[in-house]
Amino acid sequence: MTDSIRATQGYFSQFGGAFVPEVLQRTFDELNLAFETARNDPEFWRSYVQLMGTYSCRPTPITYAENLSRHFGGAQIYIKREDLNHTGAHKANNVMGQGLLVKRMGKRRVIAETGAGQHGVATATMAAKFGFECTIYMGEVDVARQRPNVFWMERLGAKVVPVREGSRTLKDAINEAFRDWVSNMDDTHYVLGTACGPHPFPEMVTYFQSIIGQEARRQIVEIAGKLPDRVYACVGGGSNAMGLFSGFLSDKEVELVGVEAGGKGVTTHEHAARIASKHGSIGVAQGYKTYFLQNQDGQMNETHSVAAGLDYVGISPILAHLHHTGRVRFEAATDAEVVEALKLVVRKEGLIPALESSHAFARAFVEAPNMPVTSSILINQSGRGDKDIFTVADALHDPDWVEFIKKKAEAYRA
Amino acid sequence: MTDSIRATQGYFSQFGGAFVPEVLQRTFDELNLAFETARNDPEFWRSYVQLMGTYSCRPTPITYAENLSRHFGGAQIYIKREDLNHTGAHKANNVMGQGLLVKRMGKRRVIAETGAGQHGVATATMAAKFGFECTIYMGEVDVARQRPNVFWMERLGAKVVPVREGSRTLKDAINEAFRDWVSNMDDTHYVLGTACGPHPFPEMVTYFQSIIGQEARRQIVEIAGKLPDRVYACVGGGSNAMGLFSGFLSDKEVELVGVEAGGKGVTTHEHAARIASKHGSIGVAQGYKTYFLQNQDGQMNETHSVAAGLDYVGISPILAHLHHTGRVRFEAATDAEVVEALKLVVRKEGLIPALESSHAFARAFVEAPNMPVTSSILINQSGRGDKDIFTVADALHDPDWVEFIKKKAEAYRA
Amino acid sequence: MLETIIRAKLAERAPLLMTHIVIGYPDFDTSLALIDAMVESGVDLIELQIPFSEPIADGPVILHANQVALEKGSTVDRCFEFAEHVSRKYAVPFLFMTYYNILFRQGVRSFVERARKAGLKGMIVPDLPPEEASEYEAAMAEVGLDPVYIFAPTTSPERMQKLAAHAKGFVYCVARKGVTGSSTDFSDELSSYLARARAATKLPLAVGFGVKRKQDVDFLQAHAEIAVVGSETLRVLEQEGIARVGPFLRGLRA
Amino acid sequence: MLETIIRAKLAERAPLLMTHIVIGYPDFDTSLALIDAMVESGVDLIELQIPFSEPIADGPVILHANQVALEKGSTVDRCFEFAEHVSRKYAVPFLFMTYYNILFRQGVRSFVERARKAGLKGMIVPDLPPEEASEYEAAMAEVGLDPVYIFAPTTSPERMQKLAAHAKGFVYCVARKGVTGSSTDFSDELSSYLARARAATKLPLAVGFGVKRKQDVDFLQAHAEIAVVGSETLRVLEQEGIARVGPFLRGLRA
Ligand SMILES: Cc1ncc(COP(=O)(O)O)c(C=O)c1O
Ligand SMILES: Cc1ncc(COP(=O)(O)O)c(C=O)c1O
Repeated sequence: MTDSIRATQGYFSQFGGAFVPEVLQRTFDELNLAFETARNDPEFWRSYVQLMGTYSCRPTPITYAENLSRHFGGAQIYIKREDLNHTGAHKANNVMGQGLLVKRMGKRRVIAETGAGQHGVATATMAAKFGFECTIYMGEVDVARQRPNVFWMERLGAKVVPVREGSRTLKDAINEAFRDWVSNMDDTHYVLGTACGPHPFPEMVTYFQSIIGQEARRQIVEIAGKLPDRVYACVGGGSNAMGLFSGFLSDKEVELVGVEAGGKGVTTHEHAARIASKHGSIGVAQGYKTYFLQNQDGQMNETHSVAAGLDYVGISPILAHLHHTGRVRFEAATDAEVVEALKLVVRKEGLIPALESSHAFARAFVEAPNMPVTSSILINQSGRGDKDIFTVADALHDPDWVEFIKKKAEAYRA
Repeated sequence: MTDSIRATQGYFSQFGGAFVPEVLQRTFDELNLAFETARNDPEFWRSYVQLMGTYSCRPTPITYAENLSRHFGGAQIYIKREDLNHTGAHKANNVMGQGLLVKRMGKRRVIAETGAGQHGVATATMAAKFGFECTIYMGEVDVARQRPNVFWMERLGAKVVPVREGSRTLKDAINEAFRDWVSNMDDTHYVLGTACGPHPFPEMVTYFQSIIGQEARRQIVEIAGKLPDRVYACVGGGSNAMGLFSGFLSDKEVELVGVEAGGKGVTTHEHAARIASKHGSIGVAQGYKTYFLQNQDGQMNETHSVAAGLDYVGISPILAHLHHTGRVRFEAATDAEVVEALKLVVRKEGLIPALESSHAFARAFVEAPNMPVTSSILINQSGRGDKDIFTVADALHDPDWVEFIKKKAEAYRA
Repeated sequence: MLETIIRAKLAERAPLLMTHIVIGYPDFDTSLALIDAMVESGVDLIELQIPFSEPIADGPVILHANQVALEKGSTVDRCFEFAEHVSRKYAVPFLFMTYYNILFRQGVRSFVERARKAGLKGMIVPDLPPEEASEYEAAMAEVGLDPVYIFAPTTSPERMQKLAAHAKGFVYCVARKGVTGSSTDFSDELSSYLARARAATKLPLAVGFGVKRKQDVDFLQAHAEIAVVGSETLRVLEQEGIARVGPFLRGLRA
Repeated sequence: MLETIIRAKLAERAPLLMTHIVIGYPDFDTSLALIDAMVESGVDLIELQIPFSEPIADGPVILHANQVALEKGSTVDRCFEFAEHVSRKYAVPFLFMTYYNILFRQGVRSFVERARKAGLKGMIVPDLPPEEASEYEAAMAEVGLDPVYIFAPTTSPERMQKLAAHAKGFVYCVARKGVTGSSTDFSDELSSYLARARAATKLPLAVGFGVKRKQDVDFLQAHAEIAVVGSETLRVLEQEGIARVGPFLRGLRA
């Protein structure tokens, strides 16, 4: 991966750090050592690429969106297809990588938090493949809106624990995972799902996800003949964004755009835009320092997004840093814009982006029309939308779907 | 593709032919010509491979199933990952290929039948990408059991027509598609979804699906260092089987095993085993001659399978031929065996095969334990099981799922 | 000999009228009553369709009739009994109309043999082009039954020539694309198509698909020898009752 | 100066007892009543936890208390008022316990300043290791408050040395892995860990996490200066009522 993404004493300028209870200090020392050793061993990255090439279908392709490009009449639109990963999202990259690390560390159990359920499914999948025991913490709210993923996690042999504390979403699942970890760190590794949390997680997750950017840079130059003018990625914790951006960080002419969850609008308080709204401020929680959606006392606010995977109070300290340096521009897309973008992508290209990924599309669609046809943009389709069928069906008020569910329920009652 | 798979006057020994109404004769002449011309143009296959490499993620990998191999202690098990295709199944290969052909023929509308819904989604996806109008015929029974696919087809802009005639499954959808075609052949192409139907469909679909076998032979030799002893594929109409088998046809030492839907058992009449049961006999229907499940009068029987995609009365004439020559061995797997196999694959390897594909696994699991550890087998995971969540959840009687559906329904009622 | 019979009838009136039933729909008694009404109405030829579970060339009306007939137990044996009964009872020539699998399963040779014994004069098999028909044609020739072939608007002159060479009795011209039962506009397009057909064969031409009204029949007078009324009879039966079938048929040539 | 106070008290009795409340849980009145009961029961030190929405080091009981307190409006300002009120009212030394973000948002310097003005003696910040604490330590030293640090069973002797170098007042030894509120077995393992702790620092040792019964306190007498009772007090309050809290606390050293 590009060495530009290395923390100095766990920090990216003022962001990051490792604010962890004393009981976990040794675990983090071990993790830092294991990660460093692995990273310095070229064989490790090779084995990672090899695993992703045989178990998932890396390199994932870049698809030229001919119809969308024509539709908007502006920039040529290219899409990085992380949705084609095994388990349907970029989450697989990070999880499989950490799986290899867990094997090296000789631990036998993994735990993880999950929002959309994508990271939970990916972790449960990795655990099944590597033969690890697995417990997934998932906010009760998310368990409800992402049931299909819960169903598969259980089939995969994972124990799914609904978290009933706090706002019962991603951040609370993370807290619960930490509580499990401080009790079981000896045989357990916490597979954090995004580029957040205490050092070395932001850097480590970015390291594994950087496979996206490495492939994408090579591919786009090959296909489009030049670097893209802008690169778009949705930003929950920041892992798919960092993964793709990392491939273009040193290409100053490429503008990097991170799209946060605008929810019901960044002027309301029902969103998850930590940087793209006026409501975010620097704080320290869940073990690291970054922008959070919090009140003056430092209590975390509830967040909202139609996309469970973006519904999170914090953001990668690396992205907070890149925001300060001005390297990454942050925007927000509202739930409504996102659903419209998703419908358009499905209809025009036959692709079904996850609601999370649709945020990147929504913003790109605002900007592309105003760019010359000679310019090009790259959008990260971080995952596929199949998992969102319940949410999307509701958002579109599909009557047949409603009928179908009612019939199903009656059949079950009978 | 291997030239061994070419019909002589539309026939493979006594199987195949083109029993089509006079009104379609000209359309078939045109189709034969277009296909022949395309096949003889090396540029065509290149453009096909290129499309599948950028829009889907071909070549799809072969995954070594280390845990399953250990679990059974017999043959080394390798899996061809067609589930990683865009839209989640091998159906994409055939559909995208025919899409390129439709463009060549200058038609503007496509129609298709669908059973599991996979072919319907694939066709609707292709239509969205190529900008064709699209109508999908789907048996009413299948519309009910594969609702999620119907939902996405509609989002993709396709008109989904539930077929209420006959047994209201795949074969009736095919009849309806033909009825549409005989009225609209001038601007419409019928994208048949499997290696059945009148010549040249069996040969044409096999031609496009042969990309599976071409990749697989190269990959397995590379990974395992030698050819597999046996190759397994589930058989509905026969396209994924022919696609994979075609790569090994001339390797006489490789045994090819086609697995049909055993339903509630081949001794009952609730199955879809045209060759692996005693109930099949040669006949002519839906425009071609092959083994059908029919009564003494020649009326088609109702079939049954937990997998909608295998629930079909006919079988590829090419497979009927390969059955007669003894090149392919046919077996059946029951619904119960299939659900067990699916659970095991999910738990052991973190892979979720479609119920259709699970038939191939189920049979392989019967045979693998009795093979030496030095031997190896290749199983075609023709698609992913996400689409089957309703069926699988029912088969496993998952109480949480039932609760979830009931809650959803109540919410809708409110 | 179908052709001879047709030519003889044509000496008296033109165009001739061919009607159609699905054996056993809505039940055998009604099928019988339909035949009675047709004969009484002076119909010249009658198609007896043996139901098939996959009638791809038929539209909703006849498709439905096929299914009901099968549910009502219209087996191939009972269809033969029925055919034999009516052909004994009436002088009007009867033809079998069915799909190839029905013949194939019985064994083409023995099916054709039985058909001749049952007194039929010819057969129409819409999913059996001459390319696939050698066994069928041989058997038909041997027992002296006429294989009727079909022209479509999409059929090229060359192919018409070829089909004509295989056809006996008459040629069945489907008036338009599509399946049975939907409507046709009887236009110049149709006339020029029928002119091509006429040029391709000396055999009498029967025109079917969408013949509904007297005007349709009148229009055909100039272009063909036989007007074929199929689905419309079923429609009258279903919507107006058996009693109206006779009057409807008589009205077509009144 | 916390250490001096502790040493003085130790001259009278050992081990000392440190208790804990979450300010504003279940409400401010009860919080006050709890303090009264604790003081009446002769408790030697009291932790006042300012609630935080993400208390990762706390278990279910205190986690719940944090949330309820926040819902009940336990803002940082009201927590300061409360702390000032009780530290004026009682001689017993009070410490703040909270997570770093609470300090960080107020501005570490001004938070510490306010704490001193409110009469607190020290602070425990479980998610603030010395590596991240330079600003905090500077401010604490400047205003003369003691930063209490934590030892865990997983802490190496070397790290204990390091922590000890940063710690003032006393060292808080968490008795086991895990979060607050689950039970601990007071075993040899614990003694040897406390022996390591003892060897690493001259500061008094406080032992918390899972201290529930008199036996636990008795066990600790030999190994530490201060027994810390946290969640158990809340359990008694919730299950037996405020009236039983005093008796429970007195029973621990009776
Ligand atoms: C498909 C998809 N995209 C994006 C995200 C957001 O996470 P991150 O910002 O770490 O990529 C998620 C999280 O679950 C996801 O499932
Ligand atoms: C995943 C999958 N596998 C297999 C089949 C069976 O079709 P075929 O035998 O043509 O491969 C289907 C049909 O829908 C399918 O969806």
